Amino acid sequence: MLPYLVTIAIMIGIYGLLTLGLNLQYGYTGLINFGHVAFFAIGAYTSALISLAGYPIALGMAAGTVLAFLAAYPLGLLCLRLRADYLAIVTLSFSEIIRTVLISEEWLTEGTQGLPGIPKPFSSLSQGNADLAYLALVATAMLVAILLMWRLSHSPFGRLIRAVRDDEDAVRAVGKDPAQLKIKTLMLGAALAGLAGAFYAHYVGYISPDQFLPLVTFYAWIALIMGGAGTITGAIVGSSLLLFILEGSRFLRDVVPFVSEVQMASLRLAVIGLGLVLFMLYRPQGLIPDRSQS
Amino acid sequence: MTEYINLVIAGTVQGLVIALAALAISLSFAVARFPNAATGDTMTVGAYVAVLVQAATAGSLLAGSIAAIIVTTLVSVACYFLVFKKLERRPLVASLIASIGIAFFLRSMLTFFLGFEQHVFQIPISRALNFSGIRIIPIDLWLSGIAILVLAATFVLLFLTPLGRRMRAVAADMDLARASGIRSGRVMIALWAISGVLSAVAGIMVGIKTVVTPDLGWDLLLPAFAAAILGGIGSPGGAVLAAILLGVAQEVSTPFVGFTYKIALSFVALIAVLIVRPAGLFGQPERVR
Amino acid sequence: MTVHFRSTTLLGGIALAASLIAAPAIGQEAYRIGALNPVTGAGNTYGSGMQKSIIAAAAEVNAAGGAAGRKLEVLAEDGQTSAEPAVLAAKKLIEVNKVNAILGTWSSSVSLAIQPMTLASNIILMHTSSAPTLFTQNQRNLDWGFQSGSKYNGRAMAAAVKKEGFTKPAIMSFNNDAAINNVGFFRKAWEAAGGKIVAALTYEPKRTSYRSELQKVLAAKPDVIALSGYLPDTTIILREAYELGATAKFIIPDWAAGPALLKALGPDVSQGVLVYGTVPNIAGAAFKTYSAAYKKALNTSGEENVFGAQAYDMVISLALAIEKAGASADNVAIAKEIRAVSNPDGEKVTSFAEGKAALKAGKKINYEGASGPLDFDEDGNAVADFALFTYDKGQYVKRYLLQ
Amino acid sequence: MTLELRNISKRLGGMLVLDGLSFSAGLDELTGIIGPNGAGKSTLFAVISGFQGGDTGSTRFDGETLDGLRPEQRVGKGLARTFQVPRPFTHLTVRENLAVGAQDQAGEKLVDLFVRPWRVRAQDKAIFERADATIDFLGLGPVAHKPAGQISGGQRKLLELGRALMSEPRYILLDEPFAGVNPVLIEQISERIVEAKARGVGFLIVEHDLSALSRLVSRLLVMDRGRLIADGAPGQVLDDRTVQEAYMGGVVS
Repeated sequence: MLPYLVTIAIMIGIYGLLTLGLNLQYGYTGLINFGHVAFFAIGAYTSALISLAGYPIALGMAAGTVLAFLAAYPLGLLCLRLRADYLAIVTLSFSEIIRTVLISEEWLTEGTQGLPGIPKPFSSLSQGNADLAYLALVATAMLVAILLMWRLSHSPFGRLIRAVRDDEDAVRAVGKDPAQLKIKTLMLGAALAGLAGAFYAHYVGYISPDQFLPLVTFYAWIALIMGGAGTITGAIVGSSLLLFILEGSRFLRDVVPFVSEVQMASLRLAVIGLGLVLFMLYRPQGLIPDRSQS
Repeated sequence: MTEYINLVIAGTVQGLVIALAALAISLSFAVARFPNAATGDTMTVGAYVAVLVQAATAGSLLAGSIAAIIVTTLVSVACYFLVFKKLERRPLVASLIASIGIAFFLRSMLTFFLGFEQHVFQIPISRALNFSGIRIIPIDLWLSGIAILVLAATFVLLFLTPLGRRMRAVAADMDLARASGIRSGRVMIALWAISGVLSAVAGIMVGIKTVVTPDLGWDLLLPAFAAAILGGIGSPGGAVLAAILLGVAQEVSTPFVGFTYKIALSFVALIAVLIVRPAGLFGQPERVR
Repeated sequence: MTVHFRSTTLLGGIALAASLIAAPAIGQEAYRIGALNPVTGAGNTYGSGMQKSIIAAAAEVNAAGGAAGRKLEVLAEDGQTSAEPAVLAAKKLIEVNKVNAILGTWSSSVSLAIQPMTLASNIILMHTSSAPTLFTQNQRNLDWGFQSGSKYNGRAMAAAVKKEGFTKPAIMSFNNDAAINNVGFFRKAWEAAGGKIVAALTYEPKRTSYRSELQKVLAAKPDVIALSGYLPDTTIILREAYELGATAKFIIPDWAAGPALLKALGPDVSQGVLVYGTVPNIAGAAFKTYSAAYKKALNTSGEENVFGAQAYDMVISLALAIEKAGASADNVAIAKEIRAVSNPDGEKVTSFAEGKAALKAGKKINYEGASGPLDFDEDGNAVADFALFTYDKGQYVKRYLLQ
Repeated sequence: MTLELRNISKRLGGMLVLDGLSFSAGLDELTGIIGPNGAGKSTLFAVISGFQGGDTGSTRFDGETLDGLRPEQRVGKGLARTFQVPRPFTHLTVRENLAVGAQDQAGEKLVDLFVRPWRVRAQDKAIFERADATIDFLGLGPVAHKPAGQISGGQRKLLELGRALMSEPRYILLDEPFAGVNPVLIEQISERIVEAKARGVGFLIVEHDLSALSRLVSRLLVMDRGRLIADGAPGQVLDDRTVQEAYMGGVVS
């Protein structure tokens, strides 16, 4: 049981990082980014390719994070010109463009065949210990990300983010460029997604384009909405809850024998769907409300 | 040359199929002011109802279509009353997220009761009319005819009837419309009903052209969104035109970009146009304070 | 140690009956099998059937007294035809349920993603995937492919195209690993024999129309189109090809064909479409047992699910290997016997009970499965017999065996 | 040392809101602008502050052109503005609102934030000291730690002024500082403006309250339908016949 829980915890950590990134963008800054999976994919592929080429895993992860960070810049420039609802669709499109590139550019990505055999760190340890060490690594990354977020939100930068969310024109009237700030938060959030992607690639060990469907973005949103946007703990609570719903159904089926496997998959989606609607209607602030917004 | 004409025909037909979905999205975009992600799965519901009723009524597509329209209209209006009405005064992302939730829920109900197997409309399959190499498939003619008819009816409704005028007034400025005595509640119901009808027809058309699976509408959502935005919010004509333009551009581009990148083409076009015209091709730029 | 059947296995009457027999089990520790199948996602057409076939086969083994005295216990999971959920499901099976083997992973992406985990835990993996890397990473012979891989599909296609007398084949392939590899091996085999491919194209799924794709391929004036895809896209492409008046014939794999395709297209459009596929040994005893169990569990014919027969065979060959290796054998020792109980030069057996008796008598055996003769090549990939089928006047008919 | 406008025109929705407006105002002076509703005063402010681009004409600030600069860049040049309806950051406290106004904050730059935290800390301390001084100066002490969304309308007006002052501008465009403010507070705001002026900050003030404005400013500009119709000392301008006609003909506020 323990190794399974460790795996779940690692996945929570990965989704947690992804959600933290989105939290910075949407929860703090109000950017409706529906293309988060693009940065997740960029991080995963970059890190996988670099480590498959024989370079150290740490280098791959760093490169994945940095590349995701940089890839957000052009998208950030677009954000400045667009209405919020357009931005949602444009970012969603962006993530599909990235996925198409992953499918088509076979010389680099092996196309739909995907990249198998991505090296795992700590391979000298036994599998159980390697997973524990990996969890420690993910948890450390998470902790660093949380500290970073905390530092950001409790700094003049965070003050400015909150000001931008309140009134962009007033921010411009005091001589600050909201655009620059949005680009920065978009890039930082993307970097976190890239890091999450790198962790994902090295843990799952095999990546292919169809693991980077918009569904991943929606999962991050679901975690964020359920946990509570604008709070650091919300992102973690949300991603735990997400994994609980996704994985819990496996155990639920052992108890409810009359529901077939096909129906269980439907029920899983139904629970997520209904959950989203109910959260929006009755608890839009999520499980962990953002106190500064009340 | 014939090759390109055939590609244009293929693109136009695909565009017309997406146009109805784009129109439904554009309408709710304009009046309810958020991109409704549940539109795709409402289409799927429509397609399923139609295909099942057709099978049950010994092949009557008309019976299937009527049943589908009734069901999707009810679904659409129910969504409004149960969810979107309550989220009206909240940030648009609330409605957007809720619509994703509804989309998931609708699809899960379909797969729970009906499984994942494909269903097929019983439509006679016939050979294309061949005008010295330019091929026109009869069923495409039918589908195009229906699409044009439905689009025309929607336009008449929007631009030539009092209800349409009220809808456009609400779209332009809800508070102003209210102040001038328009009952926005009724207008909203009408909007959601129309959106439901359009979804049903769009779903049936896609179902006839392809096969009916649980992902039918969800897979079309992004192209439809792209068309709606490219056309410009609050510009139903723009949405339809953009859908056809995107369809044609995609197919005509295949000799140059291949069959994988053509799918990304509509997204690239969307982003490119928005860089030049942030309000879309036919949209009115928002007034800046 | 008490052996109990988990609630999931109670689905269906066979399993229920089996559990009654299983109840008074004694002595040996149960051999736990994880049935990780594509119940949802792209493989959903086959996943449930595979899972139930595995459960049925395990019941059959248990009814015959278990493998080397060990009862088989089946734990079912949905891999969702997707790597990430499959990894989590496999983790659960391995760590929570402590399974000894994972059976019935379908798509290459799922098999590739869980292979490192099963190898690390010394767990037997039996799959129906065709990615070549799956076989190269299989140094300890723990992994077995029950679906004839792309190599064999491609060769079968080439043989059929040649035998039908076509000279100008074109290729259309769904953009995924398995489909691309199938047509890739077809091209290799065809070109090795001096043939020429007139056009080749990879298409994206989920389109509302494949007209421009068809137009491109038809422009090369092929006499046959080797189409490698799945049911929905194959349905649409065949229909549109007919509408466009294409004269070229189509040859498609059996997993994209079957009665569903006929129902969708009708007799006119389906007329003359060629289908290649592995032939289950329909006349054989193993297939009859499988088919009866399948019918009982799913109320449809087992012939409709090629992977169901393969999943069934996974359990039987695994059980025979356990029987041969003995009750105390570990997985590496068991895996070593898979080839020994399946490959030629032994007495042909068609059921677990028969094989068990022969083994007890000290004979060498050769299990002839429901899905085919189950002779594994050097990579651990089962080589099956292929046949060519076609639709004729609304009937699905077998034409001849392919060599 | 002037703010100089030359031939500014602006068309909005078919209406010529500003019609070839030209004037120049001393940066060390208090200048008032009046005019009936729809005269184009708010649009004029929007153009000067860069929130809207003018169709024609140019703006120079202390001899330097502002044309093509974005609003935030104009603040950098020393030109601040307030809004007619105050727009505080409602979720920030009054103190934080003021802090946001300070320019060139190291703590708003990511690199400095992580590489030079000590500098950020020292600077932020200084900024808050300045904010506290501004709070004392404006008499906002009792609400200093309240979210700005919870303070009164008059206090918001003061906060707007304070936030503009925090950017250490040379010149402030004040949009109706007295609207909806009680007489006592008007007096207080006027005093603060005079004091700020004494420290070297000039003001261009749009206001409907003629009496309060004319006591405050040394020069009064009168706008009507996008044009300047009078310019001079307050007493002299208000006696002008064209001005009176404009007010009588238009909507009297």
